[in-house]
Amino acid sequence: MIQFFNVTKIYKGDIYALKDITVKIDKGEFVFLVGPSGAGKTTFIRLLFREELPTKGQILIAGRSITRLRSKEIPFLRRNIGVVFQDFRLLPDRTVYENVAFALQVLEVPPKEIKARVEEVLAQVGLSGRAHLFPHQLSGGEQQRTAIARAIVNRPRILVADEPTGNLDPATSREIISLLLDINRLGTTVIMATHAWDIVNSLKKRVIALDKGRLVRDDKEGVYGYEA
Amino acid sequence: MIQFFNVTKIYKGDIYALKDITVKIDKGEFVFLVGPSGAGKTTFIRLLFREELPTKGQILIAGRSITRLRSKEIPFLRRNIGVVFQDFRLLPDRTVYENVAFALQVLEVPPKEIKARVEEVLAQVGLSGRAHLFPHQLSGGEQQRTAIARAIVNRPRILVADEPTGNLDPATSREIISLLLDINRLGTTVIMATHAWDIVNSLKKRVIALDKGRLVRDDKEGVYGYEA
Amino acid sequence: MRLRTWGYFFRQAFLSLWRNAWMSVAASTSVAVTLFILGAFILLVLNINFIALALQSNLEIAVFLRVDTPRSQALALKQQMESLPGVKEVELVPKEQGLKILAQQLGEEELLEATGGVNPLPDYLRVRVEDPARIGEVAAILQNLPAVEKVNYGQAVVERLLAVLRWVRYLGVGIIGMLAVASLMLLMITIRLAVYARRREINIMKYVGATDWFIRWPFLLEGLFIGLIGGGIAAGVLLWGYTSLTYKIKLSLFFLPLLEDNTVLHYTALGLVGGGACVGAVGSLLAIHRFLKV
Amino acid sequence: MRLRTWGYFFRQAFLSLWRNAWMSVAASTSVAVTLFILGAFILLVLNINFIALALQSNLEIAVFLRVDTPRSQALALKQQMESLPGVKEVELVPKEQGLKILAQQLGEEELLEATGGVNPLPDYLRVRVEDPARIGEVAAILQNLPAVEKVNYGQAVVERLLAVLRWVRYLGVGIIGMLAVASLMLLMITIRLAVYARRREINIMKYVGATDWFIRWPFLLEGLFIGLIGGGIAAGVLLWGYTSLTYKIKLSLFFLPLLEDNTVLHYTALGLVGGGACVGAVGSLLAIHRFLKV
Ligand SMILES: Nc1ncnc2c1ncn2[C@@H]1O[C@H](COP(=O)(O)OP(=O)(O)OP(=O)(O)O)[C@@H](O)[C@H]1O
Ligand SMILES: Nc1ncnc2c1ncn2[C@@H]1O[C@H](COP(=O)(O)OP(=O)(O)OP(=O)(O)O)[C@@H](O)[C@H]1O
Ligand SMILES: [Mg+2]
Ligand SMILES: [Mg+2]
Repeated sequence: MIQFFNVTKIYKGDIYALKDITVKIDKGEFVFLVGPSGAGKTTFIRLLFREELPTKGQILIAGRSITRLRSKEIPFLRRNIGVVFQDFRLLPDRTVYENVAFALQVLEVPPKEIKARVEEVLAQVGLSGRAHLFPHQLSGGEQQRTAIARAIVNRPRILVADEPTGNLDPATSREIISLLLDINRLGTTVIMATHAWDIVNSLKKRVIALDKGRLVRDDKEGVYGYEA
Repeated sequence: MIQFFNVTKIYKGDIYALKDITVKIDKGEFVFLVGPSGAGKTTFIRLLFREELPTKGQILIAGRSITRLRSKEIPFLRRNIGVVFQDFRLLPDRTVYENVAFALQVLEVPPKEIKARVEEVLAQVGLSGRAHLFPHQLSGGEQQRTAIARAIVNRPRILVADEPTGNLDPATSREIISLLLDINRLGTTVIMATHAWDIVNSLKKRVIALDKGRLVRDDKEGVYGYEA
Repeated sequence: MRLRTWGYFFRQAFLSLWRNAWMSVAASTSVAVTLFILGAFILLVLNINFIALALQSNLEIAVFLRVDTPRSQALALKQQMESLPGVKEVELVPKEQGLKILAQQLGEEELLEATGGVNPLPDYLRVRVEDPARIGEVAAILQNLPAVEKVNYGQAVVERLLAVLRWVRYLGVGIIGMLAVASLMLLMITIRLAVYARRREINIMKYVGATDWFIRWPFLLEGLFIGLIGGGIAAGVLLWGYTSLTYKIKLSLFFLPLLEDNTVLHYTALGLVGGGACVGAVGSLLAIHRFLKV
Repeated sequence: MRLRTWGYFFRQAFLSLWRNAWMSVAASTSVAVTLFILGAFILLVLNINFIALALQSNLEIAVFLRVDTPRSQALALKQQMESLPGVKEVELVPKEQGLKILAQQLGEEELLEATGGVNPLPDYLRVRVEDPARIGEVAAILQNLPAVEKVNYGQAVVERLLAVLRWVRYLGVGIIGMLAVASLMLLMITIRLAVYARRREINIMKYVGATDWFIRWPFLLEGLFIGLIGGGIAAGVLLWGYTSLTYKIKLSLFFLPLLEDNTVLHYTALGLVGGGACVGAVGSLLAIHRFLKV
């Protein structure tokens, strides 16, 4: 499903964010992306949905090179990848409801279906009571859950979550994780960058560890590794 | 040092973020503020440095009512309170160095001293190599550490940190916490809102727990309480 | 795009106008102010042109005949002149009438008596030409007709007048051109600044998988409405201001020909509204363009 | 504020101009375009006024004396008139000269012969007045002097001319006023939009403990520089454009009096630069005002 071949990303100012990464993630996998702050996790994710292009190397998704995508095709790639951004990236002048609905409006889904889907997913992340608020009126955790709701509402084939529990209390975190596991069970590939060592350790899923831009570990049933 | 008397905060739309909170925090204390997402932790902090005014009740800092402060006096209140914002609030068109230096420039500290202090504090949070980057060029954790550096650089008498480790890996988190403990040992009152149950449980400091806007627990040597 | 998507575009455009209310007001005010100024100058220049044309068409050539020319020949000459190319109108002023006019001008009621009963004046003909700019050529032709003693069209004054009017016209076109360019620049900058404040929004939409046109349409419609509103206000104020100003001017300058052709007025107003809409729509498109490249 | 803080303000202002480069360019362009238009119209109106004054000062009253008035009395009258209040200049045109002028106009070289050697014309005096607007009053006084047969100043034409010139002046002032208000509005809106894009910045500074003036100064200086640059460009282009345009106009309209007073030009240019600086500084202050309230 997702393949990185010798991918290197150098930011302006000679900053090596990723160095020579080669990795393969199969359809339906659940993968944790771990590593200290600044290790390159977010960069890895940015390359995946083509926010950034790799400086060197190739990235294939479903067999197609995404670096060679024409700009018309990019939106269609992105529709298949739900992303929970580390900084949320909610539309500031749209309500929670509208933010989540947007991912479906883009697909020209009928309004009735939009309403049903959005309400369902807001209930799943526990935001039914906040649907009419604007992002700046939300608590940090509520913003994060809105971002999660938007990423999963259109049932993407790949779900990428960049530290989706960073602003959540342990109980809510567990709910969100079990939501992601459910989605994964229905066939969605899930990639989750996280610092939550307790979650990683308890789930025993595949763990890809980055450090200073290098892939340092890739375990089938791994642990977080720093606390262990 | 800090006293809340029957403080209630109602946001527009009849949203009760805090309900009838009465609490007293002494000079030099180290207090954890815990509670599920949306409990009112950030609201508590916003009231402290007067980003918001309470709907009802009184807040005293060093014996003075901050709700009755004249607008000329607000900056001087804020200079005594270093705040690490949950959403960082870095100045987008200033570098890491300039963002941290700003807190000292406001105090009209001599340039030489600014340079020394900023470099020292950036080293403490592990960002010496990132001083010349702009916020949008930083990883989530790096942005968070910049926010921490800015909050502590002017050695405020009160330090308020809203989830300062949400984007940090466990190792870096521990370093930051020990930094905050050091600062606390030098006499600064520290209030830290957090979801990091492991840190709370291991430090055995005072814990104030909020839930749905109510103060539900205030323990001298408390634990996080949800995992315990 | 499906029909329901168009519904979304319109709803979103209006919602956004409403939620960014002060930005919408600021942008429409800019459009209104700019287009009003432009419209006002278009009407001013049109009027000056109109007055200049009226002035020019008042120009005439005085053709003095020899003193001894019989009246019958004078009349024949009049007919001959009327058939010349470039001549619009010819009027014969008999010497008796000429003397009367002169007497009036000099304040000498009894001029004929003073000259001993002899009228020293010739008959003359007043000739109007079709194209005032070619008055000199026509005068030269008239000069060569038989029995013509002298031709006078105040050469010096007329040439100066024509030169001034020519420059007035150049300046008018120049000013309108300059104002049009300036308006365009100012509006583009205003729209760009307004869109700039929302650049992150555009980025985010793209990251969520929106196609470029899905993002463009609501912005385009928003720009269109802002332009329409601004242009409409400009046109309304202009029409009202113009009619009340011309009404006032006519009270004291009743003799001045002013443009009161309603079609011209309405075309100008329509042009402002259309121009506003275009600038708003195209300006929005151009402004969001660079934020779509993510 | 300490001296080093002023250093910081200036450094920060320039840094910010540089880092928000395109916004700085956009804002200065708006200032330049707007002020150029305003300046161009100020010069245009000043020139029209200047031409109108020159036109007016050419107006004169023709005072025809009785045909039998002796030359000595005519000369005495001339002196008497010169001492009247409101009279600027008096010139005596003897009847011989009058006849010559008339003969030339009529194309009748031998007019004196044709009238049997009798000159039917009176002497007349050409009177210029100090204030053209009061030409009618002076004419009425002259009318009552002894030996004056008739006074003629083309009453109808002069009154119309004066009325037109009065309106031209009203319109000129009105246009400049309108443009000034429009410029102010447009620039305020532009600055507001530019500041709006940076509203979060201002909030954050306040949260970190900056006083209002600590935040204001760099913004004020930034606005000031943008205004200075915009005003400077406007003034430069205007001076250059004006000199080259007047040069061209003078080639074909050599007879037209144009304003070439360098002090007026330079005051206008200086006014633009100063106005730009003021609008930039004050506009920034007003624009950040509401974001300071946190
Ligand atoms: N636009 C950029 N320009 C320059 N350097 C950048 C840019 N974006 C990221 N970097 C650098 O690349 C490195 C990797 O960043 P990345 O965001 O991938 O880290 P991360 O693993 O997500 O860290 P965190 O856990 O703190 O979010 C960081 O050191 C960061 O400073
Ligand atoms: N400006 C606002 N307008 C309306 N409601 C608001 C506003 N700000 C916060 N709220 C609501 O107040 C409640 C408390 O918010 P607060 O940010 O204090 O929570 P929190 O404890 O910090 O949560 P988290 O751990 O998720 O950051 C939330 O339910 C939120 O939706
Ligand atoms: Mg990251
Ligand atoms: Mg919070």
